[in-house]
Amino acid sequence: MNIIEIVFYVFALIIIVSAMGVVFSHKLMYSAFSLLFTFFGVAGIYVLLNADFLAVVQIMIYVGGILVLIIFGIMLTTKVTDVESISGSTGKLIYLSSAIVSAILFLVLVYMFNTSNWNVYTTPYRETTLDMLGNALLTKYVLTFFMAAILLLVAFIGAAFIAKKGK
Amino acid sequence: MESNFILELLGNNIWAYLITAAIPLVFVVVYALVAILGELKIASWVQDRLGPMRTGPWGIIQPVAEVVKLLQKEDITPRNANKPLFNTAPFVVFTGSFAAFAVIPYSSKFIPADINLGVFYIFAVSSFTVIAILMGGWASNNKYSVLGAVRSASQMISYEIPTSLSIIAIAALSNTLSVSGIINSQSGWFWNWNLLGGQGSAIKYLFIPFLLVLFIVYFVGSLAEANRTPFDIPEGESEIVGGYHTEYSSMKFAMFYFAEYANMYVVSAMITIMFLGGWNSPFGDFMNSPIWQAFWFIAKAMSFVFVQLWLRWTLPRVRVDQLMHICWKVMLPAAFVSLIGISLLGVIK
Amino acid sequence: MSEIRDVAIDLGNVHTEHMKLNVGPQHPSTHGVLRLMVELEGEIVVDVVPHIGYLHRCFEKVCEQNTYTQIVPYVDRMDYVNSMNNELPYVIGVEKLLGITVSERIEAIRVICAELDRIASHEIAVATFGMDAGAFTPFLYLFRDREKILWVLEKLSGSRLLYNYIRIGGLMRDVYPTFKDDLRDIIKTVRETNAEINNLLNDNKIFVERCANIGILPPDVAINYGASGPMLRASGVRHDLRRVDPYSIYNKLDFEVCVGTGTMGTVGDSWDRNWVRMLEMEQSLRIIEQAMEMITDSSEDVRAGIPKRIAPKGELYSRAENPKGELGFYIVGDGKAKPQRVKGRSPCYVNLSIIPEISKGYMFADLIIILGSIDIVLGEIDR
Amino acid sequence: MIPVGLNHFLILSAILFSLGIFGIATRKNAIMILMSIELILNSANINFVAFSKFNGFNIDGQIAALFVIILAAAEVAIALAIVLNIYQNYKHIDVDEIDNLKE
Amino acid sequence: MLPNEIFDKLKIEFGEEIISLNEDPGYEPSIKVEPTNLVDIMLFLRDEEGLEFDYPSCLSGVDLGANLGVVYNLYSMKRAHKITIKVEVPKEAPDVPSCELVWRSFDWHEREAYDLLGINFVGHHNLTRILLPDDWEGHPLRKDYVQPDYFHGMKVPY
Amino acid sequence: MGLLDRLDNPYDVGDNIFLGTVEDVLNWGRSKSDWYMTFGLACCAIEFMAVNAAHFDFMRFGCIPRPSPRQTDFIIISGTVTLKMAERIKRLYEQMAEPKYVISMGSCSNSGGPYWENGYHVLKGVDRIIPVDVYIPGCPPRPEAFMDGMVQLQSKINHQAIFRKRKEMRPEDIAAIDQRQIELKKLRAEYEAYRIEHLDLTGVDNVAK
Repeated sequence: MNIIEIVFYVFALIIIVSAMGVVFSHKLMYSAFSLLFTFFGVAGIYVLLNADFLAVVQIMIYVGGILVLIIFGIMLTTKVTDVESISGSTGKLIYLSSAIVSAILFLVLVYMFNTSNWNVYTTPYRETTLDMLGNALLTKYVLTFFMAAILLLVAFIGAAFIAKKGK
Repeated sequence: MESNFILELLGNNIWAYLITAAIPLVFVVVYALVAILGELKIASWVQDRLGPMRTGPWGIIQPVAEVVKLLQKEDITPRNANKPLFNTAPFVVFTGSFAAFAVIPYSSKFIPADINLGVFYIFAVSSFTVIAILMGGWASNNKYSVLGAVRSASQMISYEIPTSLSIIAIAALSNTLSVSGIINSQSGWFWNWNLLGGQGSAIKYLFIPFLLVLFIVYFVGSLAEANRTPFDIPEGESEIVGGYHTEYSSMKFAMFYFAEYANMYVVSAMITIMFLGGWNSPFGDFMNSPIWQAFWFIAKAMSFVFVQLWLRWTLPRVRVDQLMHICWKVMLPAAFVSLIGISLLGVIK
Repeated sequence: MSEIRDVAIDLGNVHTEHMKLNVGPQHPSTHGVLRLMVELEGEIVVDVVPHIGYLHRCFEKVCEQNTYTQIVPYVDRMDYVNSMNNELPYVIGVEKLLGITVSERIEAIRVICAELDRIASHEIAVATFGMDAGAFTPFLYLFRDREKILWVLEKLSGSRLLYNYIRIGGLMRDVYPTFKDDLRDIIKTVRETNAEINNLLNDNKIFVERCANIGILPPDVAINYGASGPMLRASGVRHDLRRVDPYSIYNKLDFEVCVGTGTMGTVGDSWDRNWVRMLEMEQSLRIIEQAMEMITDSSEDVRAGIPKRIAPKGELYSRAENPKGELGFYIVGDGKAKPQRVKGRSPCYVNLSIIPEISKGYMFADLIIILGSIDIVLGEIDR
Repeated sequence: MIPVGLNHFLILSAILFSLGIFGIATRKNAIMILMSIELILNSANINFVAFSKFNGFNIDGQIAALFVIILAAAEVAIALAIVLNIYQNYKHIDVDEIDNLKE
Repeated sequence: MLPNEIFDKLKIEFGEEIISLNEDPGYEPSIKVEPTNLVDIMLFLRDEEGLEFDYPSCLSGVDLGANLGVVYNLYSMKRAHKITIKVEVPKEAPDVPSCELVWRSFDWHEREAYDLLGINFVGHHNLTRILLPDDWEGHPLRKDYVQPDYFHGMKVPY
Repeated sequence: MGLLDRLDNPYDVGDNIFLGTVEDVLNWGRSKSDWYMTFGLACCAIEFMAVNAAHFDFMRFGCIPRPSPRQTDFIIISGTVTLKMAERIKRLYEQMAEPKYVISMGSCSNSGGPYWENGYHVLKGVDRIIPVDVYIPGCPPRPEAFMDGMVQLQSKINHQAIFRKRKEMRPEDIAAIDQRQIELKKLRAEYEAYRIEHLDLTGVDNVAK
């Protein structure tokens, strides 16, 4: 087992355990902080996949932005002094049935992945994808890029508006 | 990698990586001790007094005594606190601060990890600190802690925006995001530093105002990100007692303490990398051997640590809304304008 | 404590539930053992309820059990940062009851002591105010100067803080030979340091932004609440007992009554209150300079006038201008050696009661600033 | 053990995906659902990046992942604003109880 | 305005409720009034042209043996004159109308007098203990007050 | 308990040289790095501020102010302790982390001071509620006196025995310690019962109530 594999399994373990923590934990705050480790693990997986820029962006936006927003959201909508904020779960029947559904989904996906004949060919190690990303964003995907920028702007203005309107 | 002499010496094996990782750790510990002493002594110097005098000659081993003391303090976890998160937060905060040290260079021959996204990476891992502070503050189950944590988080994520703009501007100027690339683009005499326009023809001097604005924006933003005065609202004693670490004691408190000082060095090192030529000697090739480079880099960074300590004992604290006002209505437009100016300079060059 | 509800977070106009925050009695910026129940909406203060009495030392009961002379040390302990000013109205009151007058020289020494202590008190006020705003260094500079004043008072009375120097009908002892030189030295140092403090603190942009337009106290509210001292004068009311109801030798001295002018913001804001204190220090120095000239004859025995038996009959309300405001003593004597009733009307007690009025709608950090600008001393509030 | 290849990453993402689906199905709290959606988006991103790497370093996959991250940021901002608004009106954020439009 | 003029003015307005004027040497000039209509008297003192006692100096409760007294020291900033108003109530039923709405300053002063002397200010919006703990027993400034031996398990006398 | 009761023979740290040395180092750390709580009660607090200030410079002893009791090593009871305040002080003391020390500054907190006779609301000595390590006399004590008290506290810390084997103790000591443990347990149980019965527990553990 070489170092890449060890690192992969470590990160995979982190992701799976923390994602289970997110889903199964009964306290909202535990879920939120488990999400931190999930995001961190995904960033590690990106590094393994030679997507260094994406890894950094993952940490920056997911951890520094989205997670903080989610935690703020939790703090605003639950009693903060009450440490035991329960995330609220549905009844046993739904619990069981959704477990079965997602297990089936998982099995179908795995079956598909294993049976599909992916067109896999690897290229030599590339240190950075930054220049390629930059070139692609400003040439081939420039319209999408601008659309994304406008989308973000509109989303944030909208978010501010919606949050402000209450009361 | 040519920028890590340990890898050259020992080859590409696990021991080399371990040693590479250990050096910053040792550096952080030694630096934190120096900075704690520096804080006490600079405070005393500013305030016309002596400071610690009874621990070793002129009190220079005072930080050691403090560490010894903190090690044996009782470790209190308040009964109503959320124990798992309360106990995890100090480690996360220290991880976040220490992770940044992976890309902070010491000299051209030793950068622990010379990755291509160096400055961007430093910036990203600082968000761990935000989460950890929220974690610790919330888990303490103390209103002062929650207030401090929320203030701290909102302050840090707000100030990330102007500082990231200045990072982007510097990246545009140096055509790279890697630490070694940015520093190498400033090699030579001190007028090649990014603060003075980087390398290039005399037309760069026209753009110095933009760079100065960026420098100030980055410096002020970094003060806010490291929770230093005048932006030490999250731990403003006079309002919210100790802020997010009110309930922490013993070594867990020491980790917050260490992380704060480590953050101070990280932001100072970033300023050095981005504006002051990093490890380059100010005088061209004079005193520019790898050993001297380490001296120059640490000296430049420590001088900014000194400025932060100095400011702490000079300025009052701003208020939360004033802090946001400064960020969104003053620094952000200034940073945008400067970014456009610098991009123009990049195009001309 | 069932009223503790949600923590609210300031997020623009998002209205969240109110949070009750308990500030004190042990809190770094409550200047002692004051406790404030603050109701916050986000960071905005909705309501403040001060809870006092954590330092209630039974002054009035103690007075009823002690003779008139024995009360003087307890009076010292009321406002422990300016004991001389506390002694003055009490001693003047008892002297009025007894019908004795003291010589101008003794009065001059008393006035010098009182003004020195006024400077010391204002220095503490400005210093702790700066500390509330987060500036720690002015605190140390001002305390360094205060030490000099304490040395002089210590040379006079033998004590550093609580002097028991002004006695009914005289003084504890005469001034020492180099007294005037020391005073000149103090005057010089205080002027120098105050200039430095103006640079470091009062004209600091951050400090001005923190204090200006914060905690505005309109003059009519101030008068109705009975505010006094710098708190009242900062609202633009030219009311100083040393001028409007002169006692001792103040009517022979030339000094200005400093009022707030709203230099940096509105009249009566926190910055003005602090600035009035800075100006008053200068006026006190002027008073000391003039009173120094009145101490000429050194042959007089300052203890000669102290009566052997003090058992007045009568009652009066004796008041004087304390650094914090109008300090009054309502003394009822029934012809015995111990007073029937001594009530202290402490300026801080009255000034503090205004805080719910002037701090609503400001942010929590402003509340600390407002509290600092009032300059309270808990020993006097709780007595 | 099989060397780490494309399938490893795909299965990892499948696990994350089904966990996210499970979370959405079983939780009532709106923020909890948001977090589960984040898990699903992350699993999709892993797929994108993995395909990008194992298809001869095709950068398009990474670009798609980048846009997904942008989308996630916008989505969380809007969703949390809505959640806050709901909270102010209902004093809770239980999605099963918010059915005023039905009546 | 001199104390006797103030007294005359009050006498004209309120008649029997104004009891006496004390101008003995050694005493500050004081006017003794009945407590029944105190708030009106105070309002008159505050608002009447020529009196205008706008500044409340002090409020003291006094234990006079059989009676409890309340002493109001008033000052006028506009006219620069002062007067003392006195009220006496029996110890068994120490009810005095509250003047906290006339001068807001008396809010805390009245609470203090209630706390230390047990004078009941009728109409005060929040007449609770201010200096002593809420569960303290007795009013310490009364002459017949005896120190408790224990408070919350702590020994009080030396 | 057991930490402070060996002061009669401070140099007897047992026959284990290693433990003796470690103990010295630990004691040195504790005595040289004393963080105190910014906490003042009355007149003495002003003198204490003067000690803090530039002229006397308390920081020379390595004493740094901390606002939160969790991080402090010793507390200075500077001034009159009233009955209303006493319970708060007790709670504050309980919130501090071990090892913790108390300096009683001034006559008021030593014994009630000038208020010992007629002060119906004054606690006559803070040692009635919390254990005191150093008493500093004076009303208020001069800064020099306070510094001497600090030196006394440091030497007291320096001479503490931390490691002390049970078998080396005298039997009556062991009995006393055991008895004390039982008492403490009982007290705690009683206190918990009282708390549960009489107090609403919401947010009680918050600092600085």
